[in-house]
Amino acid sequence: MELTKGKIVDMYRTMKLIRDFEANASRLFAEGKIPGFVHLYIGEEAIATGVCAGLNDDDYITSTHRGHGHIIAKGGDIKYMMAELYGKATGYCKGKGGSMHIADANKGILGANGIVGAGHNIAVGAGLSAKYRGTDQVCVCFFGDGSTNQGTFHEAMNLASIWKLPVIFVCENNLYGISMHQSKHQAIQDVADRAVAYNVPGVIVDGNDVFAVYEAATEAVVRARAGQGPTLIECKTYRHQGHFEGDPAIYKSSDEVSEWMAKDPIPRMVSYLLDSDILTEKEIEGIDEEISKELEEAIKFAEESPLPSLESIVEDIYTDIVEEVR
Amino acid sequence: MELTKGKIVDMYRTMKLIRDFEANASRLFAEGKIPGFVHLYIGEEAIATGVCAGLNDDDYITSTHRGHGHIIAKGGDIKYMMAELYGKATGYCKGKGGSMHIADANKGILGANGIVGAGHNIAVGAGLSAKYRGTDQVCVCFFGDGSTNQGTFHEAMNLASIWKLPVIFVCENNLYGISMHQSKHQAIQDVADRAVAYNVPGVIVDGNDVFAVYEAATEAVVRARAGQGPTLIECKTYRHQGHFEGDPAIYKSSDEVSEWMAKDPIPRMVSYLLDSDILTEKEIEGIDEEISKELEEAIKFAEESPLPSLESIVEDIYTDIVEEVR
Amino acid sequence: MKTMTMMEAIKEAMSKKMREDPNVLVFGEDVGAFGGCFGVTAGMFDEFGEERVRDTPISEGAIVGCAVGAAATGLRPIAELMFMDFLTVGMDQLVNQAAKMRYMFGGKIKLPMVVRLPLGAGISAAAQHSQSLEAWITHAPGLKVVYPSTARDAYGLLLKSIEDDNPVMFLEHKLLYGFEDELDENMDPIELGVADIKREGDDITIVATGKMVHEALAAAKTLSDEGIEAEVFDPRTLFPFDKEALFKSLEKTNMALIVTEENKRGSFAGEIAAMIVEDGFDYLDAPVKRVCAMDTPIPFSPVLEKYYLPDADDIVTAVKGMF
Amino acid sequence: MKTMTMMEAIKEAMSKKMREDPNVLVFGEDVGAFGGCFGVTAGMFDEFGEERVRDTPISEGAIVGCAVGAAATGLRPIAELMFMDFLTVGMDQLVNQAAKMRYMFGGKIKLPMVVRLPLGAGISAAAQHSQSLEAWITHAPGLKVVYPSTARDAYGLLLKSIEDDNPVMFLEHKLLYGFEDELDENMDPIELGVADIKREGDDITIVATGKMVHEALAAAKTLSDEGIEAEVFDPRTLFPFDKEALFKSLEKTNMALIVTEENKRGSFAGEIAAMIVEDGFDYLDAPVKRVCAMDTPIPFSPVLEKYYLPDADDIVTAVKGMF
Ligand SMILES: Cc1ncc(C[n+]2csc(CCOP(=O)(O)OP(=O)(O)O)c2C)c(N)n1
Ligand SMILES: Cc1ncc(C[n+]2csc(CCOP(=O)(O)OP(=O)(O)O)c2C)c(N)n1
Ligand SMILES: [Mg+2]
Ligand SMILES: [Mg+2]
Repeated sequence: MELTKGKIVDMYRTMKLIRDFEANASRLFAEGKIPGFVHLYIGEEAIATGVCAGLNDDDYITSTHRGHGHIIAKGGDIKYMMAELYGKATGYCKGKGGSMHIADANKGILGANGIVGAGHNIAVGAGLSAKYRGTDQVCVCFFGDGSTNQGTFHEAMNLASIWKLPVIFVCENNLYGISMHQSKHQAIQDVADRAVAYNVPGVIVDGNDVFAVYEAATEAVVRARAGQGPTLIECKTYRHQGHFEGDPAIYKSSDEVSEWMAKDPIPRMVSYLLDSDILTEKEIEGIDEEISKELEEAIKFAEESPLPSLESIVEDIYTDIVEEVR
Repeated sequence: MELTKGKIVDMYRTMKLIRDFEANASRLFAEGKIPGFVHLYIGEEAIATGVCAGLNDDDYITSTHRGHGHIIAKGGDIKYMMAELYGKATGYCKGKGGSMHIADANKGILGANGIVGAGHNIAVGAGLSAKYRGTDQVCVCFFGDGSTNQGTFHEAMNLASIWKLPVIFVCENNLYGISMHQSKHQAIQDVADRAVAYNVPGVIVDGNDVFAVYEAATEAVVRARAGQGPTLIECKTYRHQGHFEGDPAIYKSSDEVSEWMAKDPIPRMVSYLLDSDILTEKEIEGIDEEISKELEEAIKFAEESPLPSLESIVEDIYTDIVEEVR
Repeated sequence: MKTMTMMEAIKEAMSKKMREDPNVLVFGEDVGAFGGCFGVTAGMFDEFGEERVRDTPISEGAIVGCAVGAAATGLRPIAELMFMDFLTVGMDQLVNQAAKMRYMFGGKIKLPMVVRLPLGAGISAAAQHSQSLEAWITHAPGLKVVYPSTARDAYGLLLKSIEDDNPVMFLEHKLLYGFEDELDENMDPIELGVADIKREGDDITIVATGKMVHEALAAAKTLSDEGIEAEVFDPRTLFPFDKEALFKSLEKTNMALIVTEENKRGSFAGEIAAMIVEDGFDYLDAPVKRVCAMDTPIPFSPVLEKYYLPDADDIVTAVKGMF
Repeated sequence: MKTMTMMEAIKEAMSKKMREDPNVLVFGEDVGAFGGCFGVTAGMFDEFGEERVRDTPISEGAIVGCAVGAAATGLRPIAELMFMDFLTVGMDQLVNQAAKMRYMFGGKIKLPMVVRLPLGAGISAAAQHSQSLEAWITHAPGLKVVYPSTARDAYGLLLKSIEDDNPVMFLEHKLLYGFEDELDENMDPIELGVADIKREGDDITIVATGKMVHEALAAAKTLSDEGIEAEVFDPRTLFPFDKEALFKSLEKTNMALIVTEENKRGSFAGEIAAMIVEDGFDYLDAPVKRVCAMDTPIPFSPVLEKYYLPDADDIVTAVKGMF
């Protein structure tokens, strides 16, 4: 793994941007400024960051209800993201989608998704498309441990495997599907074991180690681009927050929480940066401040943006038909 | 495996009854007497027979579009089956179901099914029911290799596994889903490998060897009754006919066909009976004749039975509401 | 008499039947110790334990299919799908299995099962968590469909639904969970197929379901000030549908407006209108109109979502336009 | 001009677009060398090869989802579900993804995809292989729904559907596959949303879809002998729906009968009736009636299936009852 200093710093910046974006989303949700449901990625930043660090702009990803991190890591613009969370006309989806449906086709982001498991086959379709058109694009499919019990996971893995499609299946095993601990929702410890069922490599990595994730993902991307088909990567991680904002997560044991808080990927990255003399504390502070400013601007943009016009409600359903309003 | 002579003879009788039932169904379909679709079990008789030989009357099975063999082996009455194929009022389903929907609740037969993969979760529900009610019943779920790519297979295996339900998943791997060879529809050779994904034992048996099937099934049944959860048994077999009657099956190579015709379970069983002096040729002929007579009677019953009354069309939808006719 | 929210009423109805009948059990995602996404089953895990209040993996097909298998073999399962929108994932098991099984098998089995389906918009949950999909399931012979608008109706109808020997789809509007009502816990179950006139009036019949019953009641108040007395007709069960009561109302009012939260095109509201024009044409003095949600996926932004949804004002405008 | 069956017309339309546009491809169960369960794709594998005419495993959710992902990234997939009944298995991918994606994403993607859906009863395929489920998909904003009744319409409409930048559901009645028609292969595509009057008449408008168009034509002949001239109105696309043409017809005839093969309750036939009574009430001299299939799962036995299905006789009886 040859990572330049610049790339490593970028990774830190991405991770920290995700963390701070989410912290702000949490606050703004609590303040009543963000409506709907918000599922935060706090604790899982190393995964999206590590995976997307190895992707090109024209590679695809599919995301989930817990999508902010994926979108930021794939190059989404936090201004349009924040405006979308606010339900504003300037948001990625013109206020029609909200947190669970952010997409950016220009960055290959095929959308967050409110249906658990629905991204799996869309990713397969994107992989088919890339292969069929003869490009070297790949598609990364992000999903949670809970979603691996949905039939769609199975069908997608099978199809991607028999057609040798350039799809990388990235399972973010954060130990829970809402309140259900992984040990209760499946009788296996490692989701990666499921790869056997499709004759696909199954890889386990420490999902809080951005370099480990990067390495595994890059290897899978190389395989995919070479026409060798999909890989399943299981990233072991933990979500720090409740399932969505407002969930006090009383189903988590405090031992488990403290065990995992000690593995928080952000301080871990900071220590690494300092220990390997990549950045000084001062430099890190500088980056953090830039991120704060960027976020302030994004929030300002969101707050000052106009609400969608009522007429816009009937637009964007079809490319050529506008429905009637009531 | 302690099998009495009587039991072995019963097994032969069942296998032969299935074979002859199917041969007649084929003929009657070609003669235009049986409408709709007919999917024959010819070549796979040892599986249903071996599995059901180890079941009690109050154990459950779920079946598929290729269900005749399962139903006969579980004790279904060929008179009512044949009448159902004919669409007669005296059929198992009063003519409302046809070949793909035969059921007999009194024998624990929870139905053939026209939707590939739909039986999997119904079997899990029956398993849950047995366990919840504290009985020692089990449920056998029969299905094809093709159906193991359907999401329902995955969800059912997972649920049965985490709840440790008394379900035995019996895959009849006859190498094809309609025209698609197994090597094309999945990238694994053994469906049994999929058991790993659920931490469930996966067993492979020669599906044309009724004793091997019986042994594997009985072991799984013992595990299930003991509360140790599900087993996946893959039975390697071959369907002699086309997918349904009328399919010339040009997608099969003649080498493959002759290889498998040589493994036909019926002559194999006959040889065994003769070689081990369980039955003489004469005795076998006697049994075969009895079966012929039984079948003649069943066909006669079907032919002479009345068609369903038109009024009956609106009955049996609800237990308490009868719909209007047009 | 006791004051209860609709959420409590639903929990109490399930609990009552579970106390009476050991074959009644509940399963679904996070319905156990977590108490369900909306809190409907909160506390039931403690009373009934994990065998009877079961968490399932995220596998809606398995949830519905499992209910079918359990119901076919002697249990009376109550399955919860967290959002009605997830029906799409379990659609085959519901419509091709649960709905048709008894018929396909010649009436030789019964399927006493309830599927609880929280539905409706109004909480900015966007296009995949807000739908009202009753049109699909009323179009599936073999299913019964219940849609209460008050806590009392929810209680009485759920008791009856659990007793029913057929698959019953029980629709719960999320925004009605907090709706409070007086009810007697020992009340008789409410028969399926019996409508309730929520307000009497001579001038027009407003047929409304779920949350729209309350919008219709609010509209009726406004209209009354202007001299129009609307009858608010709550079918309570979409199938069986109390056609007789509806026609009785129409005989009096000679005008009908149908109000539901569905996308208008292909709505069950349309079925009601068709039913009226087909068999009750002679009662009519005016077109049968519908006030429904717009024909768009459900938008996220609260300002759009509010516009998307029909409300009392829309009903008032529509009724005035009919006179 | 050439004589073609509807099956050939569908194959030819697909093949034409595939020759023109390398981004068009076909996938589904057994569509490859086997040629499809009904033979529609027979020969296409030989012409276009296995990359463009692809067999899939039995995974309808994956088939539809894969079409969505492919369409979102530059291809124009045509997915075949072997029987429309199997839509239930891919419902989420169709209704929550394909239909809503463009809207949820603020109009920033398009999904040029066609899903081919063989439907209809009449071959004793029983309850899970014979359904007409158009009501569900017309109720999903974001989808277009096309339902041709002749080989020529099928050809022209399928050309247009493949060119369309939105998800189009293309309904093919199994019993029409053998229907023969004259058509010019170089004809222009037929616009979606333009109805066709299959027979002119002044006395009543019979709106019919798919195979029912032919039953309506047969009925019209019988009725004509008795002095009733029926206009047979074939909408051809259920959404967009040619309301204008329908109202023009009603202006002339003042009577409407809707005929579809659906279960009546919750049918799209009901939506048409509701649409008429809502916006075309003043044209009406009589109730709008429906002739549909009965509200039962589809029975297997030919004698019952025939009774279940609406036919020319039922239409004649219904029309006579209206005069
Ligand atoms: C089909 C479907 N079922 C249920 C839900 C409700 N739901 C949303 S997120 C979630 C848990 C998902 O768990 P996992 O896949 O592990 O992702 P995580 O939330 O842990 O990131 C559930 C059950 C849904 N959105 N869609
Ligand atoms: C959901 C669904 N998809 C497709 C079909 C059409 N179909 C019927 S049988 C069959 C093949 C099944 O293959 P397999 O499971 O191996 O069973 P086999 O026929 O070989 O016994 C298919 C595709 C169906 N009935 N249901
Ligand atoms: Mg998780
Ligand atoms: Mg097979």
